[in-house]
Amino acid sequence: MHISDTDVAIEITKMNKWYGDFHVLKDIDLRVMRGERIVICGPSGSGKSTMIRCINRLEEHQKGSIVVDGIELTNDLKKIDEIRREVGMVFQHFNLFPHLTILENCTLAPIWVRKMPKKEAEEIAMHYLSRVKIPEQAHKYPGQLSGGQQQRVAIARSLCMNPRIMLFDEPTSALDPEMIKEVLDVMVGLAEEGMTMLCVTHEMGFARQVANRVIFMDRGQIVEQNEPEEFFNNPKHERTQLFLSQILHH
Amino acid sequence: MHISDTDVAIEITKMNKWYGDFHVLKDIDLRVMRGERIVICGPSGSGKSTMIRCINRLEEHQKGSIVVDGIELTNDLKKIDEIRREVGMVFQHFNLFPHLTILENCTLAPIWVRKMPKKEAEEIAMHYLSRVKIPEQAHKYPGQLSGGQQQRVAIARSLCMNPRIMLFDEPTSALDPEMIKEVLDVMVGLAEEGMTMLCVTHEMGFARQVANRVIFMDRGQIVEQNEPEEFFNNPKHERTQLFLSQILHH
Amino acid sequence: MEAHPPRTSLWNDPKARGIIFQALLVAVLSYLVFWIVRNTIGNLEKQNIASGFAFLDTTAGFGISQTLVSYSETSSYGRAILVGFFNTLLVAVVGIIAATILGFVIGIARLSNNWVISRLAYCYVEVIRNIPLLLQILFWYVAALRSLPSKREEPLSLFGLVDMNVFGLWGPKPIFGEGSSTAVIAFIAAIVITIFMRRWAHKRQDATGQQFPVGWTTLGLIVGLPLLALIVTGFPISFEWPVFVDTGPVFGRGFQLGVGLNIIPELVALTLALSIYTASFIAEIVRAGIQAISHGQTEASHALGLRHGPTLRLVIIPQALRVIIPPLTSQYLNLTKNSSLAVAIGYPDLVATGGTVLNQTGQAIEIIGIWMLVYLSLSLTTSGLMNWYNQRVALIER
Amino acid sequence: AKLDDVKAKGFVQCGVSQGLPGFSNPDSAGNWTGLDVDFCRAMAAAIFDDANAVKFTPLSAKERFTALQSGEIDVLSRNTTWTMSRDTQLGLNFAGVTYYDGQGFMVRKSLGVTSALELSGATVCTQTGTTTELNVADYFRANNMPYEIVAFEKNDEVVQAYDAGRCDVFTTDASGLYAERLKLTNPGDHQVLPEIISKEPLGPVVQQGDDQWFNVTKWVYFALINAEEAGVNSANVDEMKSSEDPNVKRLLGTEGAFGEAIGLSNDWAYRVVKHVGNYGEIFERNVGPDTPLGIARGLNALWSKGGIQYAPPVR
Amino acid sequence: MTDLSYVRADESPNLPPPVNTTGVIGWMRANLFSSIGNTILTLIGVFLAYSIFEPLIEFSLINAVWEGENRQACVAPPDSGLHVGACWAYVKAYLPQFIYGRYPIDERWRVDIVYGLFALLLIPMAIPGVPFKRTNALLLLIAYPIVAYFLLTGGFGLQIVETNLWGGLLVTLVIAVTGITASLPLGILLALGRRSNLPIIKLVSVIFIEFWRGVPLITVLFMSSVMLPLFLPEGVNFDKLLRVLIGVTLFSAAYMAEVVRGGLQAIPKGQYEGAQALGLRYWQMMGLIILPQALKLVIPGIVNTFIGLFKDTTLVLIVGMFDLLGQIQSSFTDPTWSSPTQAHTGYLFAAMVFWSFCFGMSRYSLFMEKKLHTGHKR
Ligand SMILES: Nc1ncnc2c1ncn2[C@@H]1O[C@H](COP(=O)(O)OP(=O)(O)OP(=O)(O)O)[C@@H](O)[C@H]1O
Ligand SMILES: Nc1ncnc2c1ncn2[C@@H]1O[C@H](COP(=O)(O)OP(=O)(O)OP(=O)(O)O)[C@@H](O)[C@H]1O
Ligand SMILES: [Mg+2]
Ligand SMILES: [Mg+2]
Repeated sequence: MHISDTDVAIEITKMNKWYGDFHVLKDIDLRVMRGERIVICGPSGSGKSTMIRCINRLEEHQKGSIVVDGIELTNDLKKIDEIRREVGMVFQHFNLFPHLTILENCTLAPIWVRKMPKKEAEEIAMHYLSRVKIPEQAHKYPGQLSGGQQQRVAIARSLCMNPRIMLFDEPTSALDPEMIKEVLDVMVGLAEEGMTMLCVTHEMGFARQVANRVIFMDRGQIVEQNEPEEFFNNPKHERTQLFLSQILHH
Repeated sequence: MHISDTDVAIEITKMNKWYGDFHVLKDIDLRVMRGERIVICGPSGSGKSTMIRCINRLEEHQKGSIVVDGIELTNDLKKIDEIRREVGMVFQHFNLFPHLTILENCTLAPIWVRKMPKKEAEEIAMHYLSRVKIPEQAHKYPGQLSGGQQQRVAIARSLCMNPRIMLFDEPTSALDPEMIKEVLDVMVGLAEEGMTMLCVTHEMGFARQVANRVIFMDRGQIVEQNEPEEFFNNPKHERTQLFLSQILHH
Repeated sequence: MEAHPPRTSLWNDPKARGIIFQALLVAVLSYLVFWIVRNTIGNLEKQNIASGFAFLDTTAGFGISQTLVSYSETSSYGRAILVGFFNTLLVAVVGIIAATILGFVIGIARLSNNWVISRLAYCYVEVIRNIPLLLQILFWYVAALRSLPSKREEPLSLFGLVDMNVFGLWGPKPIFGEGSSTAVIAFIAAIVITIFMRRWAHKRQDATGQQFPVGWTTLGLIVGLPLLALIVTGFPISFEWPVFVDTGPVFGRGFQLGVGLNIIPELVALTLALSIYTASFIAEIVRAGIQAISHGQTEASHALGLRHGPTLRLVIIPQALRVIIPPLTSQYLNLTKNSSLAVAIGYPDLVATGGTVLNQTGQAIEIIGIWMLVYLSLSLTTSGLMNWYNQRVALIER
Repeated sequence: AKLDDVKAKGFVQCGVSQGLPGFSNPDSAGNWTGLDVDFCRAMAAAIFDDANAVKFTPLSAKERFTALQSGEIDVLSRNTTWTMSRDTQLGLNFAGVTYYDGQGFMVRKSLGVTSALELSGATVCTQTGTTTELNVADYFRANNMPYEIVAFEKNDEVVQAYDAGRCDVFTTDASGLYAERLKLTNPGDHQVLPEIISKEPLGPVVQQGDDQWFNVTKWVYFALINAEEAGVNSANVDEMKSSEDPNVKRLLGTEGAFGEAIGLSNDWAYRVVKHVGNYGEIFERNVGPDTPLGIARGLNALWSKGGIQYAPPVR
Repeated sequence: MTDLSYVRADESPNLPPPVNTTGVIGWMRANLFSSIGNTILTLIGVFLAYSIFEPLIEFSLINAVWEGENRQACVAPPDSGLHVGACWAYVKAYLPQFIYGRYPIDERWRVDIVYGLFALLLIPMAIPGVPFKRTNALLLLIAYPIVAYFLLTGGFGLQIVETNLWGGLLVTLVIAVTGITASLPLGILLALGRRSNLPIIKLVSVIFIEFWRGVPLITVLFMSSVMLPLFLPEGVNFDKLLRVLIGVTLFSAAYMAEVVRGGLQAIPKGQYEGAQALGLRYWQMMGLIILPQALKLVIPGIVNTFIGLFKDTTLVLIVGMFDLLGQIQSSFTDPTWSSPTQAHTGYLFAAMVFWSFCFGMSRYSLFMEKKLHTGHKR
């Protein structure tokens, strides 16, 4: 199978990472194509967060290479900046800036990183806020919003930087059940528009609905990957089977 | 109707209590027999906690009398001590001592109040810890336990003083759903052994299963009491009806 | 893949950048130090001041009003500074003990449910901590001096033990005669026995549950044993009482110099001001520490049948201590440092005696260097001790 | 050189004491008066022909020398005793003696003491870091008398402590005793004992190593003495300019170029006398018998009048 | 078994509590005389309060002298047996000096303007609801110091006033305010340095902070007034006030650094990560995200440091500067007013002034603490 280089969004090769003596990620190989939507799952502590945090260099890897959008991640601050501009990230705990309004949260990076005029940044921000269906909250502060609304703001904030790849780290796991749906809806919408997405989540419904591929990680390794139907109905590795049985039981 | 005095565990007569000008408890009359298991429910602020806290003198009442195990509660410190030795209490927020291990939490009172040798106290503590199914946690600190485990320790701690009456103030309301069951199981066990219990709770399943009597309080008064079946299926007072409809709806 | 680590410009490599920054900082700092040293040497040369610590051996020639180690006008400057150091130490230690006791009392009074007491404690805290310490030192000194009986008037007597006049406090001075070492040995023995007694009491309680009046026994042992030794050896410790003479030559009147124990008023005023001032801060720390322990803990303890005393001792204080100790440490440090204000009322502490030496010799750098070094080491020692203690308390917790 | 610096900045920076009536004392409007202050004004007059071209830095005993060494002040005119160690080891130069003093004792009259030799067992208050402190030690040791010393940072504190009865004896330079007595609650209750236990020549000090500035300071002082000796005072100085006395002519700059030789104008002494008067005037004005201090000339009278104030001739 | 069923038919009324538990009597019973021990405590307390406040009031009000020209007014005639209390007449006569020091009388309007502007800018800054905080802060931190500097020292046609003429409250405020504003940025840098992961920068910051926190302020003041000139090349010299300011600033910067560090520690890691993930650089992240939040958290700590500094300004009198206390002390040398109670009156006055400033500020910090607290919960 041959793929033109420009179609590859992320290429991870033999990537390894240690925390002190602890080997968190072992020989990770992963190629993500443009427009692919990948769901990553696995037991707690298996290294899912660490892996996607390596992609935008919130963590440093020690061996192997990560190439994002044709740029290899090294110590070079310039390249890190470039990659971070291309890659948006949404966290479990939203990490909105509580001292800024929703609008300011969204315009901050475009203004300071992309050096956009304020007016333009605000227009774009309002556009994305409408897209996540909370334009009317623009002048409130994060503390005044519900968890689901906050997470949607966090997504809008990332989108304002116009990233080509989005990373999600358990975006719904800190939310009450009623709010999970509103966030997933936004993510489904994004997926439908063809955004390249890597998403750590245990929302299996979401995985079935939008993912091209499901990756199962355990003890720092990618143990199995497959198309969702196949993955859920016919897991091959015993650890996957065990994990799925727990998850689906619950 | 005549009841031998020794069968009465708690006798409350025309008890009144004020917080400043606020009349919290009005003419409370309640007689609890040995081995009775009473569930108290009622809307928030109706004085449930205040009432059971009066029984072991965490609050002082201003009028009427409370006789526990034949001892009348007055300002006399000796009597208060005696009563507190007879009455165990479990709080909503566990109130374990964070600077002591689980075992030390359980042996503290036996050693210092009952002047028990340490060894004996520890044996008893281990006995009760096994009874609440966490003997293996004995040397951990409360902060290292889950909420349900902590509440079970709190029950064991009370039991170590070998009380004849147990008071529970919403013991499960600060717990996650999975943990509620493990605590209720312990309480059901206690009830089955014939412990006299007064329990403020909104767990109606529990009430049906173990209570002899359900008391409904509102605005500082006992509005209705009855056997559980009767109480739930056929509430008489309109406020009870209203309250139950809300509770069961939920 | 990792065969050729990609090249990055030094500037964009955060590690390289960090090294460059740090190297720059080191360079700037070293140059600054070099520059200062060069200027200083130049200036000193110009002014004909010899640097170095040789002056410490020169005869001081001035008197000091309170000396804990032997000192006379013919002693050296170094000795004078040492005298000052011990005087500082004295104030700091006495001040810390007094401030701690007073602070805990006030802090607990602040939580009293007696309205008058808690209000008084509140006023105390709010008044004292909002007035500059220097002002308070001056106040205690001036006000106390002005209102005390003069040297030759009948002194104020406190409990017949201590007399008070404008020359300070006068009390009996213990003189250790032959055989008093027995008492000292008895005292040490008492401490050792106490330790074993406590262990034994603990074990016995573990074994039988019986409690032993440890506190009273300790007191009895520590006071009683030396006393017994004294009686057996025929009371070799004598007390030299101050002598008050009210007739005779004018300068012979009043308390006789060198007889009895005299505490100079500067020391009294300074210690008083320091401990009163610091106590207001400690009181707040204690209050906050106790309040930080949730009410639930007290209730749970009461519900278990523990009385007020054991509740405090076994439940509240162990928890409050870990909240209290770190800020308490910094108050101790503050008190030690604030003792340097002694210079304002003529108490011969390190800064005062050092200042005199500085003035006689002009060795500014050396003297100020000594000051800073001494205070720094006092600070470090105190915080070291307190940290060690804090860790022990913290260990109990987790 | 210092003189050029001073000329360039336009004023003399003068270190004085923080408040010693008669010598340097600010009034409630902040104007400085006193003998030491007037000496500084004389220097300003000599250099700038303006007695007000001077700024005062009040200094404690402890700070005074470092202030001078660091160049913070140009001249220190602050009842400073001229001693050998200060002159040689501290890098200072004393320019002359503007006031011959000696250390004395003050006690309460009620003690009934008439001589310092009766002070055995006394408690003595003094200021720290002064020669006074050392002299007391010497005196009591020499006479084999026990004593106790209480030393304070500032003079005011000494006075307060003495007034409050903290000590029996207050010691400082005799001039200071008179000055400080004014601050006591009841000045009349205190007496100054006759003994003078030390020589305390007080005078202006400059930094070592600048001879020109040293000369200027020295000769301003000499001019004050010479003017008094020659009978030149601020009232008659203009008339005296036309005097035929060669001594006066040289002094007032109408003959010779003595001023230029030290970097000043030739009429430097004229300016001094014109603006601040001669030594006698300064003395009378600040500490003399008609002032609250009421100090007699004594040693500070001219040599020709039984004192020891003496200046080399201008020639 | 009895019939357990019971239904209440009637609502029992809300009754007032028994008399002995409410009103003045109930309150006293509960708060003053609830037990024998408590009663004794109350009596002791009342006695203490009486023995403290009675002489104080007698001295400062009842026996006080309010009017007079000189010491005669405040000295009781001998043998009259009268007690004269506080000599407020003396304070009145000296008040201008306590406020302005020896600042030339004709130029004191300049000081008034500086005081006035300060109040005008600070008050809206301190009240939470008032808008334009950012402009206000810029004015206060940048424009105001420049204006105040020129007004106070002179230049641009204004008569030059040397700093050694300044004194009293003016010096106290100048030192405290300059000290705190100058130490804030330095303190922030040090705090960032202490949290840096570059070992040398961290080490330097730690040493700097611990050094200044380990030594007493007065040795720092001695150092700045005595030693600083030795460090500088010959001929370079600066104003004494400026030297003291440098000393005070370095000293309080160390304390400020610890306050700010506390704030930085309270910011969750997620905020750093959120900012990084958006592509913000280190200084952008600090300046836009972390510091604004951290500083807001530590406003009470900053105010407390300020109170400490404000009180510590009195120490400059030990190095011969005339702050309020120094000015008051120096007025004791004036024989026109010397009387037995002069010093007491002066100190009492100083205590009242310092107390009102400090108490006011500590109340304000308490208020902010509460405000921020609720603000967080929202
Ligand atoms: N900063 C760190 N230092 C040391 N170990 C760490 C650090 N962060 C994470 N780890 C460890 O690395 C392993 C992988 O962590 P990671 O957060 O990637 O797991 P995860 O798969 O995301 O788990 P979860 O589902 O709980 O979020 C865990 O064992 C964790 O304890
Ligand atoms: N210390 C107190 N001071 C004043 N009022 C109090 C105090 N404690 C409780 N109250 C008031 O007394 C009333 C009864 O309180 P209580 O805690 O007994 O209610 P409850 O029935 O237990 O309610 P919940 O279900 O919320 O626990 C409430 O209105 C409460 O606000
Ligand atoms: Mg994770
Ligand atoms: Mg309740």
